[in-house]
Amino acid sequence: MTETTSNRASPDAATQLDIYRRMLRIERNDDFTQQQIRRGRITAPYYSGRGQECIPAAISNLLDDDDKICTIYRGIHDMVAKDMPLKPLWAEIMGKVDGTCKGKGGPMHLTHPETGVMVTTGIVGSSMPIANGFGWASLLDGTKQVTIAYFGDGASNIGAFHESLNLASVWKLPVIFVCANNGYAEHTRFQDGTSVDQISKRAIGYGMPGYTVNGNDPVEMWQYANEAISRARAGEGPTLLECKTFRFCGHLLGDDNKYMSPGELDAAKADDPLPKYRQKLLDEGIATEAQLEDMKAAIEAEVQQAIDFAVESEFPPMDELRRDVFAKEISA
Amino acid sequence: MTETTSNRASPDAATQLDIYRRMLRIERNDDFTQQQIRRGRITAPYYSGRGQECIPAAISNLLDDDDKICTIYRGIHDMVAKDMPLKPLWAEIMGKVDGTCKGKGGPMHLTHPETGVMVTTGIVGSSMPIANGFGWASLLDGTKQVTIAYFGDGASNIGAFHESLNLASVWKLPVIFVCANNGYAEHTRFQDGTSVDQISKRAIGYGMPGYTVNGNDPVEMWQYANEAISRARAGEGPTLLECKTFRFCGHLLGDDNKYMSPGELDAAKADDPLPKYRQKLLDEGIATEAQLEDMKAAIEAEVQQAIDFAVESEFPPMDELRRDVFAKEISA
Amino acid sequence: MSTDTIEMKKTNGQQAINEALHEAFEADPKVILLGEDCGDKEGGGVTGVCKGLSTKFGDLRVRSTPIAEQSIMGAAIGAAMAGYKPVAEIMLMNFTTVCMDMIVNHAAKLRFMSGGQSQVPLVIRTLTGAGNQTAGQHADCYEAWFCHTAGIKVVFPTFPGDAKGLMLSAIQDPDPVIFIETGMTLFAPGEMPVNQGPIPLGVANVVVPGNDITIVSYGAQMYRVMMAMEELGKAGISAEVIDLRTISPWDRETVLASAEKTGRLLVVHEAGRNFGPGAEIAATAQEELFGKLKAPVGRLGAPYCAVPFAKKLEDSYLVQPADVVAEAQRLTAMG
Amino acid sequence: MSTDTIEMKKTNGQQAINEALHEAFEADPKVILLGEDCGDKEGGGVTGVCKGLSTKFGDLRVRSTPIAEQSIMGAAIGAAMAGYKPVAEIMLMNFTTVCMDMIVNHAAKLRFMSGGQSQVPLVIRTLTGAGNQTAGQHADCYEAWFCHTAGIKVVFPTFPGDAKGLMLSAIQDPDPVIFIETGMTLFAPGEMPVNQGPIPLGVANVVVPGNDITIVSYGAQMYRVMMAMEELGKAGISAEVIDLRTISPWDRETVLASAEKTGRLLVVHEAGRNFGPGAEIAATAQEELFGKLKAPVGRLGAPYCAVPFAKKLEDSYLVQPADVVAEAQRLTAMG
Ligand SMILES: Cc1ncc(C[n+]2csc(CCOP(=O)(O)OP(=O)(O)O)c2C)c(N)n1
Ligand SMILES: Cc1ncc(C[n+]2csc(CCOP(=O)(O)OP(=O)(O)O)c2C)c(N)n1
Ligand SMILES: [Mg+2]
Ligand SMILES: [Mg+2]
Repeated sequence: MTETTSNRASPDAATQLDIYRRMLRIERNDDFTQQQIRRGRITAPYYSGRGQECIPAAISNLLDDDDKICTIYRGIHDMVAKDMPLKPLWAEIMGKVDGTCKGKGGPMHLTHPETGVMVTTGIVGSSMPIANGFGWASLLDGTKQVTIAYFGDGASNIGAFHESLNLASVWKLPVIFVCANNGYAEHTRFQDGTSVDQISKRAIGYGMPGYTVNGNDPVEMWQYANEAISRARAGEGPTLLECKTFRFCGHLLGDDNKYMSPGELDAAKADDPLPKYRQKLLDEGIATEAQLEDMKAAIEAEVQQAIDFAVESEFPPMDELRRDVFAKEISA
Repeated sequence: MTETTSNRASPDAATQLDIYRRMLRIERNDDFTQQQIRRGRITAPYYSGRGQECIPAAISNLLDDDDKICTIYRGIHDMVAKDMPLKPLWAEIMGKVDGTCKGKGGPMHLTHPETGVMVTTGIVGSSMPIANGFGWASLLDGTKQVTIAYFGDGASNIGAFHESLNLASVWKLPVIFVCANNGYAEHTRFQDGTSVDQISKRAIGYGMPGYTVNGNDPVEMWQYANEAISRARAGEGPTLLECKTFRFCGHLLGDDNKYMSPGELDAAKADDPLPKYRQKLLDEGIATEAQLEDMKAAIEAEVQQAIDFAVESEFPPMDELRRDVFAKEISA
Repeated sequence: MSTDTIEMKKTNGQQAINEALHEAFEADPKVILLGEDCGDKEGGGVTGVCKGLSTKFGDLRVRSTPIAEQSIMGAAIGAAMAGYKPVAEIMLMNFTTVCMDMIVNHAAKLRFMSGGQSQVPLVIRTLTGAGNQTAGQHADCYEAWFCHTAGIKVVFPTFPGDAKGLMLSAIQDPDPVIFIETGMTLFAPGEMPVNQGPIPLGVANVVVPGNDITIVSYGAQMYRVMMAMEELGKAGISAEVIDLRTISPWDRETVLASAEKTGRLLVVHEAGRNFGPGAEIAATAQEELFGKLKAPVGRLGAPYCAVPFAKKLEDSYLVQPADVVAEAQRLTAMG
Repeated sequence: MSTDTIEMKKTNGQQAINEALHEAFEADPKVILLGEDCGDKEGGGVTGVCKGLSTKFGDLRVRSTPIAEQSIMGAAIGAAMAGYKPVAEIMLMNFTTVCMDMIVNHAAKLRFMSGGQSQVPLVIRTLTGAGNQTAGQHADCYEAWFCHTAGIKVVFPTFPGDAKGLMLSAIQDPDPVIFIETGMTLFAPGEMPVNQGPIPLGVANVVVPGNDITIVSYGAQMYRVMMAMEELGKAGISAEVIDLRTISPWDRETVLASAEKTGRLLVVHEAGRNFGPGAEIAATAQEELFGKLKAPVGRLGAPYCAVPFAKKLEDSYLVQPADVVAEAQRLTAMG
């Protein structure tokens, strides 16, 4: 955002540390996932959120368990940031019965209502229309719950985006539309598929505020998210946040990245928000080296326990094919 | 449009008269249609374009036969403005074999490629994605043909609108998106379904020019259409024109208009653009009373001949159900 | 259960469904509704089925929407997952094509994909059917698509009492239901019990008992089957007529028992014959009743083409009473 | 025609279709292509089927698109009506749900609704199929939807030569065709004639002649049928295996003649069994061959649920070779 952010509330030290914890939890979880994929223990396609940690980390700091998120195939970082427990997450991505979806949904459809992870969809754009439904329910319930709809830059070109932002605005829904603009939709460059230089400008067409934010700057991210979430809780309606970032592992793990310019990925990685933010916390005396190392160790232990749990868990029994089609089990 | 239009080319006298001729042709054709409906000769639902004449009349003045239009259920005025011959039009709306679609499409799917009437659709929003295909074909052909996508204000809230404007802009297609904003989508008021005060503002989100134009002012309409069409022919890409107007006969002929405010319809009718424009032509000496009466007589004769033709025409034979499903007739 | 003990009243499908909605709204504050023009300010829906609801239950529970079916379905799905019971109107069945993703990839699958954590207790009301010259994009019967899609129930009532009873059940059903209306089933005069209660989904109704052939139908087509009854009687054919009411899951037991009894089965629907709902019924019957039928299972449905505009073509497109008579005669003549 | 006189080469479906596209582009300047990531800059399509085309034929004829399937289909339809022959990629079959309006209400109907004035010579390439743990929204076989929709042809090739030959025909066909690919049919190694030419749409292929039972299948499922052949042989069952290749319009003559000869028919597809393509084939066979079959027509297809994620569930969801053997044994034991 070019305009100064100084008039927006700033995150205090504890908040800044909490954002870091969430970022680190994402990054460690991602790293372990990649290891397990290399070991052949996860056989499903993996859409890594590595590089995009700041966005959900800053947002999740502002959310309660009963605030909701609707996210996408590239969404595990959104869930980990929201403090979804890792055991059922890992069991799910390994296709085990103790998975949050009993192994039936897999990584692309992770769901955990207790922590507000309501929908994970593999259809580009589809997180948004459904998020509006949760927003409508909040109005009916008379609560101050908000719903975050996560999606990518590519998704901003599909019809569901348009219909959702329009409805949310007309109905003044407590929904925040969070676009992770990582510069690519699969292998297609942002500007080759998108007719506007800043997706946030589309907010004008829906009479709602829209901002382009540095999605790799935890403080700026938090400031804009705070404003958007406060507006939503106050009944002032939706906001569109375009968060500029980069995906370090390409579209799909194993991506050859040939569609990128030479050096583009390296430059992004050199600007990795995680170590930069770590250094900032140390420099500003918000945390000590030891504190951050302890944090890391605790997170790694948590991830490892989740992996062990998932490995131990059984595969789902065959009659799961007849369950959950409808509320009542269908006959064989 | 608030900005001054003085820097835009203005229509000369012949052009102004031509626009009037097209408007009158629409209005006379509509009046005769309503008569035939009252006489029970047309049994299909009728979506009158009465009140919206200026828009296609001004645009069509700027089009050649090989320029194309994609229009909607409320689109007969667009076709009549484009000088589609009335005989096959009338035979079609009466469901006769000499109809342009052999009676198989009816008023909602009138088609007449010779005069550029390519698609008439009954699905809100669907004229736009298809118009882009004609635009792409123009680029491939290397011609200067343009395509007009007509649609309503309500249609500007559906996904197809968004996807189409984005693609047209990214591909710089020679397509003009013409939104007839008549203030209502069926019975829903513009502001109850639309999140922005001016649909033209949505153009910002697609990096294309967008204007809100008085769609009841033939001169202003022509000026903006001229600019948009010139841009398209020059390879400068699409334009969004929001044309403010009103439908005098409600959504569907027979509409009870109860959803309107009291007096709203009467006020609009009192401001009927047709007699106003007629007076202007007389006042400015562009036409004489006698000329305009001759014009009217000629048009009425043409419409009457078309009706007679249609009434005489046969109903299509039953084996038409097997024809045109595929290029090759399917077997019984 | 004999009908003479039940107090009946004159009504039609539109009033019956409207009554069901009013009762459901009254009884359960979780019932909500949305769709284009559904509020009273906009006329209570294009067919008036929602009349009175927004006035009585407020604009937050009963919402008119923009023309944006993906957003209608999405809002319904999210609200359903949040504990509400939305009734979403997709004005015409042909417009489900702009929101199939929401219906098929989401509403129908979220329970399964979430391992039972999510539920989507949602009713999609939609209207269709030929006969009013609305031509190729406003009259298709695509229920077979939804029958083939796992996770969504398909209800297609014929008579007013069934329409009310099935709507009451559909709203309380914990799973998504598509509920199909037609001009005929909404506006044909009929009667229903004054206290019509819920009718279970998945149960067919033997409308006319008979011995020579079982005729299965539903929706507007059912009226055209009933119009054939007199001719069939004259031809000496005693037909057992079954109104399927729910197309998926369909009532195999009732249909197969009847077909076994009569020895002949004819399925009649307005939907296209090719790869249509009748194919599943015929395929099932030939399997379950192999060697027990006196004739092949007959299927009547629309020809393989779009719905034509011209009145005469449209008439010929629809399966008419005379077609039913002719096919029943052909099958009963077969042995 | 004996295969030994034909020079063969090793290939797979991906290369075969790529070859068909190159030849079609070379031969006919009206052939154009669009879809997400289809340009070479973006890798020539997610499965690489379009590789080399944009480099060779330019970015105006071969276009990468935004993620906006309605706009992809719309652009294809308009260009087709303007005289071009577009090949439009909808990356996965589940994504047809966001552009069904364009496919069903427009591509499939415009010729009819315009009384033959409009034609839409369009190929929709799409990919689907379970087996790679892509779960509930990336693997559905919804061909039955399109078979039920009048005005669009449905092609689902199995082997590389057929994929090439059918693609060549589909591109030159004057009507819309949906052309379905799977991971298996694209990447399973195979061979095809060096000069593989067009193969007519609507014609099935008897892959293995046999006497005891006719097994009809197509696409990835066909490979799993072929894997059952050895077991079937061991069980003393001589199966005649037919690759349908085109699902709509399907080759009734070939299938019915074979079923009449063997006296038994089993249809096997990956699509759901309920209201699936097999239902139409079974319904037709019981009608046309009434009294001539020794057993009911068998149908194998996916169970009524979404595609599950866990590998073992996914395996069990798919019709496996052992299921084919068991069903063929059951049917041949029946008389
Ligand atoms: C409707 C639909 N079309 C296409 C796809 C295939 N697809 C999956 S992810 C993707 C790219 C999305 O890009 P973006 O929205 O920028 O999100 P990112 O992957 O960059 O996080 C595409 C095209 C899909 N899943 N859904
Ligand atoms: C996808 C879709 N949804 C709903 C409809 C029903 N419908 C027909 S016209 C219409 C109103 C359209 O309003 P607008 O775009 O403003 O055009 P107008 O009728 O005012 O000219 C609606 C909702 C439809 N035809 N297609
Ligand atoms: Mg992206
Ligand atoms: Mg309007």
